[in-house]
Amino acid sequence: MAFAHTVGGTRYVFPDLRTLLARASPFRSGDALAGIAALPEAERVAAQRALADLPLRHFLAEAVVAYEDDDVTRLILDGHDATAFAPVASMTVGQFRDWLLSDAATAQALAALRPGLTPEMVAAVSKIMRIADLIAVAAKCRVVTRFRNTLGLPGTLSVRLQPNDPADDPRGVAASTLDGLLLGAGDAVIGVNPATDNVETTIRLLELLDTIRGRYAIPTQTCVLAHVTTTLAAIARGAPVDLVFQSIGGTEAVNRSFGVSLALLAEAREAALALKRGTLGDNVMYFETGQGSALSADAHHGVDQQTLEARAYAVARAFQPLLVNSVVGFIGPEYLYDGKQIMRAGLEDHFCGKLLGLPMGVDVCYTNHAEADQDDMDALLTLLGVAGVTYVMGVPGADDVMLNYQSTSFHDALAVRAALGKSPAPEFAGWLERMGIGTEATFPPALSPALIGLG
Amino acid sequence: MAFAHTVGGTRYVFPDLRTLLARASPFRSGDALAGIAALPEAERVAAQRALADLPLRHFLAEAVVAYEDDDVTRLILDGHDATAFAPVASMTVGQFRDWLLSDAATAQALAALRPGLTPEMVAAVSKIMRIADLIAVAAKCRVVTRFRNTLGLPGTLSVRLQPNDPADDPRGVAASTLDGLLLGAGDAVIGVNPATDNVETTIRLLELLDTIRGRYAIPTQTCVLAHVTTTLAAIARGAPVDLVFQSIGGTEAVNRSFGVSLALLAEAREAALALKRGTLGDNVMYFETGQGSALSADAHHGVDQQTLEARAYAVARAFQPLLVNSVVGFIGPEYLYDGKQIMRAGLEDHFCGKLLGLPMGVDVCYTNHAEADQDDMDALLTLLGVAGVTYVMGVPGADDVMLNYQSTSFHDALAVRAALGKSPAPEFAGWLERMGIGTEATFPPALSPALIGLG
Amino acid sequence: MAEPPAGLRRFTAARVALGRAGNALPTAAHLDFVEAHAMARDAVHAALDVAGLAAELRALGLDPVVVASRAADRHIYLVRPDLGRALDDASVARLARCDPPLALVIADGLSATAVQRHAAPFLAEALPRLARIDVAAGPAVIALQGRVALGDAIGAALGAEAVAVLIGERPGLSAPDSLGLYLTWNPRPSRTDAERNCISNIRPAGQPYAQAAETLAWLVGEMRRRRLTGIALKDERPAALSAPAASGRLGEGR
Amino acid sequence: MAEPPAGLRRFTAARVALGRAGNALPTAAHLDFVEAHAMARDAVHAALDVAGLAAELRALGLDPVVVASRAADRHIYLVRPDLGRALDDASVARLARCDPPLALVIADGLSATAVQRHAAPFLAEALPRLARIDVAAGPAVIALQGRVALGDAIGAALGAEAVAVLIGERPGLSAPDSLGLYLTWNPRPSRTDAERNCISNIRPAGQPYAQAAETLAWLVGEMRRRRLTGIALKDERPAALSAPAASGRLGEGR
Ligand code: B12
Ligand code: B12
Repeated sequence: MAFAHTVGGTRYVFPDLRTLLARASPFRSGDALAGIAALPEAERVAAQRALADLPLRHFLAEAVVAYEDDDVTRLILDGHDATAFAPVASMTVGQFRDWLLSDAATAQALAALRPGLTPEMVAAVSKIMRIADLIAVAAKCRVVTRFRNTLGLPGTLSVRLQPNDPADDPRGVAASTLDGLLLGAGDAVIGVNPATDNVETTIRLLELLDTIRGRYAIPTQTCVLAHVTTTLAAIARGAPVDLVFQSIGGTEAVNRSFGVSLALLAEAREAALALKRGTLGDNVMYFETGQGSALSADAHHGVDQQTLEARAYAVARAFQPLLVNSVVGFIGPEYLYDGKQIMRAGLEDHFCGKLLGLPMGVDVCYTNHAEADQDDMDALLTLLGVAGVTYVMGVPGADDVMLNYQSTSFHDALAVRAALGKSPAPEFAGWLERMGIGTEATFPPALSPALIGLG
Repeated sequence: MAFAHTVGGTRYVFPDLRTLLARASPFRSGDALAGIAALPEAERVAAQRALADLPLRHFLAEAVVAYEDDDVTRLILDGHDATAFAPVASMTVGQFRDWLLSDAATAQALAALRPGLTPEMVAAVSKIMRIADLIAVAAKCRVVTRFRNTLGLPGTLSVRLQPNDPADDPRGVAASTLDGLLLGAGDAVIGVNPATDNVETTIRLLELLDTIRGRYAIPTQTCVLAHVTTTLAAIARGAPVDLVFQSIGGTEAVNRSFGVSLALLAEAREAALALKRGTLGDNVMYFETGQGSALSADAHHGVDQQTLEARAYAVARAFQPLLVNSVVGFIGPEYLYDGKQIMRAGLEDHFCGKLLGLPMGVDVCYTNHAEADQDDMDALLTLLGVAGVTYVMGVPGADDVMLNYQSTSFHDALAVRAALGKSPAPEFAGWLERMGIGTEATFPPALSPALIGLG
Repeated sequence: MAEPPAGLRRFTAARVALGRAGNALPTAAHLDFVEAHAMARDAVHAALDVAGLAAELRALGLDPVVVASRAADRHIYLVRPDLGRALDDASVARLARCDPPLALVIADGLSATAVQRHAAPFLAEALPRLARIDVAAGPAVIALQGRVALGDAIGAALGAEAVAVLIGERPGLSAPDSLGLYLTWNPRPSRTDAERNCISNIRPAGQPYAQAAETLAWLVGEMRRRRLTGIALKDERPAALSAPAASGRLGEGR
Repeated sequence: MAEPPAGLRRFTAARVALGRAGNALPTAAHLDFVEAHAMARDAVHAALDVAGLAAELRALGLDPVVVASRAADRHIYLVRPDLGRALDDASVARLARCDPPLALVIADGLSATAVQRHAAPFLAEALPRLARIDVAAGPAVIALQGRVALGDAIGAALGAEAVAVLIGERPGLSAPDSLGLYLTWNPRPSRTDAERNCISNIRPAGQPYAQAAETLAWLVGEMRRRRLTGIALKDERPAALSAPAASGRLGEGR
């Protein structure tokens, strides 16, 4: 179906929904790379106006990636809950925006609506929202998940402790972990990205993290962010796997390029559930996403990167994850060129994820080939804090010495918690207190590195 | 005195303090225009390192604009309070930063320090701070001022209602004022920028605002932001002047280009005090500043625009103002090119003003010739809210139809108050409640436009 | 009885009575804003139709000279106001000293559209009023990529006693075409803004042409009497003569 | 007894034990970071010294061909990964089909410095190990402005059974010179990343050359046996052979 709108005397026509969505997107380098960005600015305005007038129902009639070709589309449409959708079924995208911002959209109403929303609806409405709007609505969403603690409660902001080492050296991982614990990080997960892809190394890292967690009796979960097939191999060999991690995307083809399928993810979830390691809940999956990955794999079908990102959340929500985060500035300037694009994308991703019901964190980050710096990250982190982000990353000194990019530091997380009066997950906050971890610069006896043989 | 530091194998030398400060400044177009910005990036790093090592005492020995040539320099140095300075007297700029961020720098300690700080010290330390640092320290500063209500109390965020009209038409001004009042704006001041420079018109506008304030019994103050000489003429003719407004800058020469001098400002303050119109306090001055104005008037003496901006605050604090705000993005891209530069500058200005003890607001804004948009403003406004900004502007729909730029709207102010749990000045909050002004879309009877003959 | 704020719209072109979606703008108002922003940004980059403007000026009996500042293009103009204040070398030669009482500079400034639309109709009102106080305004100089202070250089080159610079103000969302006028006695580089007078927002929805022309004539008269402009020269006419502030009753819509 | 975290520094190059200024980094740590960022940004733009690298490769018995992607310069490279994956026309002609068992591509990627420093010393460790399993690696192709997938195009042109791409990983603050290696069986455009194996962080402070070379040889052997790469090919060696994870006792500093 074609859409059109006139702006400044020129009539702009958009042949189909995916084109309309792409042209309505705030500018970012990835959409320009894909050749689908609006040009000139007036075209974007026309697309936003046409999009605002589009009935939400239309998203159930026109898929951006063909149903036959793509299992993510099938997941989205087959799983759509018409009853949940009913309250907004007669609205246009523009009216939906107004409703989301209104007092009628309470936390309860928003939660009830989730199964009725498709990622494309959510992406669409985000395109006609300002940053302040994205913040206001996301802050109303409540998503709570549990494994060994409770994440996402109002007034909390959690941190993934990310103690990476360029050689997967357990001493390096342990040292960074202790540094982070002393600075109050680690309630979301203690999660290592492995530099190598050796199954035994993965198992040793899993054991190391489990030992640290056990030795200090930390109410949290651990993870080695290897490929899901490596994690499955580790489970098969009896490794202590709390969470199964996997990078995912918004089309069947990008998932294929990542070496995964919906069936493989389901299999992995079953395997993790069977271990019954969660004490408070059974959210056992951890997913990462990020605008641009589908385009990078030439698996984008002409759909803009922000809409595809929202579709990745539809994949995520099918597996009841404990944690989901966009790696927003991680991939590079070809998708998000500078601080401004990263900032907007981070807030869009958080908004879309939350609206779809995900425990949404954001890796507030940039690479050295992008036009961004710590000021941009401070801004985005603070804004996400106001928006109620579930968790952010904690990397020693913000410098990941293996992945080669800058994320948020343990310090950054402390600063944003202090600025906004947020606390860690309650179980973890209690642990920090019991351990005597506060503003002191030294290890309290209970957290002595010697207890894990480091010292 | 010359300074030097080696970075990446190259030794960078800075012949004097003003050059060191300029090269240490985060990049902005105005400093490039002045030919004083660092190039390459490594030079900026070198300057920041050399600056961090500089003892604060040095700022008392070397002026950035010669003492003999400039009355602002004389105001700064002659007014310096060595006793107040004592607690930080032995620190370098870098140590001062650490101290400011530490728990030792309480609201009380920061307040006691003010008379001991020069604007150059404050500008210097801001240059080696990240946005998160600027926010954290500013949020600790308490500055409370009073005229007909109390501004700057913890947990409050006030709004200047800015009801400008391109022809100074009183009906237009009144209509915009009512729109703003209905949306909870106006506790900082109801202040009109006049399009014309006619003394009688100024008086009529003053009378109009005074009538509105009286008719609705609003606990606030009003202002017509004419040139101080015009306001003095109006006072002489018996006009109801609450506050005297004036644009000021950081050198004697830029103030001359604005047609003002320290003596003229003192005279104006005396004239306003003599009217005894304040009920709760006698802060009778309102100042605006903005990075770039000195350079624009070729009155910058080779000093970077951010340091000069801080010097303007030294002028302001000599007159115990009720309100001071930087107009940060107002002037144009030649001084602050894009959203990123505007954002950083806004937070610097707020930090420097607060540290020097000013009731600091920010006109969160941009012009249509700058590379910025509403997303940048949402970000800056929210960050300033977290930093505890005293007040922001409220313009109908963010679009000033006379000054031709975009500032924050009444809606924006409501949104940031809601997002951060801030309230208006207590007297004004009480008035809003008494009047029945809340989330209703219609005028409560007590605020009927008919009461001022509009309707 | 509760009254909707929509009634306010009669009194102002400002964006009043927009309604609320929570604390945000409703979608329609938000998109209106976005569209206006796109248009205003374009307005900054609109180029002056010099031939068209010159023809209009000739119809008013002016024979314009065209000069340019040292800002070679729009981008340079935006980031180098210093160049926008200086005459390029070729232009200097085009300005013959003629010691006029009031030179007219018509500069694109930040809105060529403003100048294109309002310079000639405004001058049509202003020239007769100036003639009435015996001021033969001119020559007219069309200046490209000009800032206000370019008038100082032009005035000095012409040996003018005073200069009036008509210039496009930065385009606003609602007024992409607002014309400003800056009057400077004894123009020469190094004049500060404190030494000029300003008439701003000249356009039908702002200061109407006739009213602005009236103000100009009054200021020029006083300027010539007191031989100065700037903060020392205040418009002290009764408000009735200068603006609707006094004339319009609050109750009347527009 | 309270212990300062400074002791942690022995175990990692990560920025641990930085201290605190309130919740912020102390000034010294903050400025170290700022300096490292400036340097890392420069590293992205460093150009490859092709002649120097070629000489080093010749010393290893390789006779490198030099090709370029379609990304004409560094800026284009950064924003057009598609061009960085395609061979420019002139380069295609330079690649004669020779059906090698394992072509070597040495690409600048995002850090020419990494390739400059580590490609030759790594190959010095790898080539003998490959020879031991009867794989004569080569030809060597130096590729400018290349992405990982450029290896597919090169491998296909050469008719290679497999290709190993040595490429500069994006520069980090602490490691501006990290080398990555991507191994792809039956290379041809349209291969996905799921069909490759990766050895990352090759540099003395990361995966030492010998260890990475050992891994490569193991992967190449398995690849040739099973005729595939990618997620189906897992490094299942005991950890002791692959990384210090198992070997090092936690207690020992480095
Ligand atoms: C950027 C990056 C990504 C991005 C790539 C997107 C993009 N378009 O650039 C994203 C976030 C999508 C990603 C995903 C994954 N990555 Co990755 N990634 C990196 C990183 C940080 C930088 C790579 C780089 O600089 N390349 C150089 C440039 C010049 O090449 P390029 O052509 O522009 O980039 C290509 C490659 O980087 C490739 N790629 C990226 N990751 C991986 C992983 C594998 C196994 C392969 C074969 C290829 C590959 O994708 C890019 C596009 O083709 C490295 C760490 C490092 N220090 O290098 C890890 C790294 C390579 N990734 C790794 C892993 C494990 C993964 C995942 C398997 C994680 C997971 N569980 O799902 C996934 C899936 C990868 C896949 N099969 O596609 C490991 C590999 C371990 C190993 N020895 O096998 C590394 C070393 C570190 C880590 N743990 O993240 N990754
Ligand atoms: C930008 C601006 C400023 C900036 C100028 C800085 C700069 N470098 O650009 C700042 C914030 C410093 C400023 C200050 C003041 N301004 Co002013 N300003 C404007 C604004 C919004 C736009 C001007 C414009 O677009 N110019 C066109 C471009 C192309 O020219 P330019 O060469 O780049 O800019 C020069 C002029 O704008 C000039 N200028 C700016 N304001 C004023 C005011 C007067 C009286 C004069 C003579 C010159 C002048 O300064 C610039 C540099 O030389 C106008 C409103 C409007 N809609 O135009 C008000 C406006 C011109 N300013 C006004 C006033 C009152 C002032 C102040 C006197 C306020 C005060 N009480 O201190 C001060 C002091 C001015 C002075 N004597 O120097 C009034 C003038 C009323 C009148 N009819 O006389 C206006 C109409 C509206 C307003 N209330 O702000 N201003």
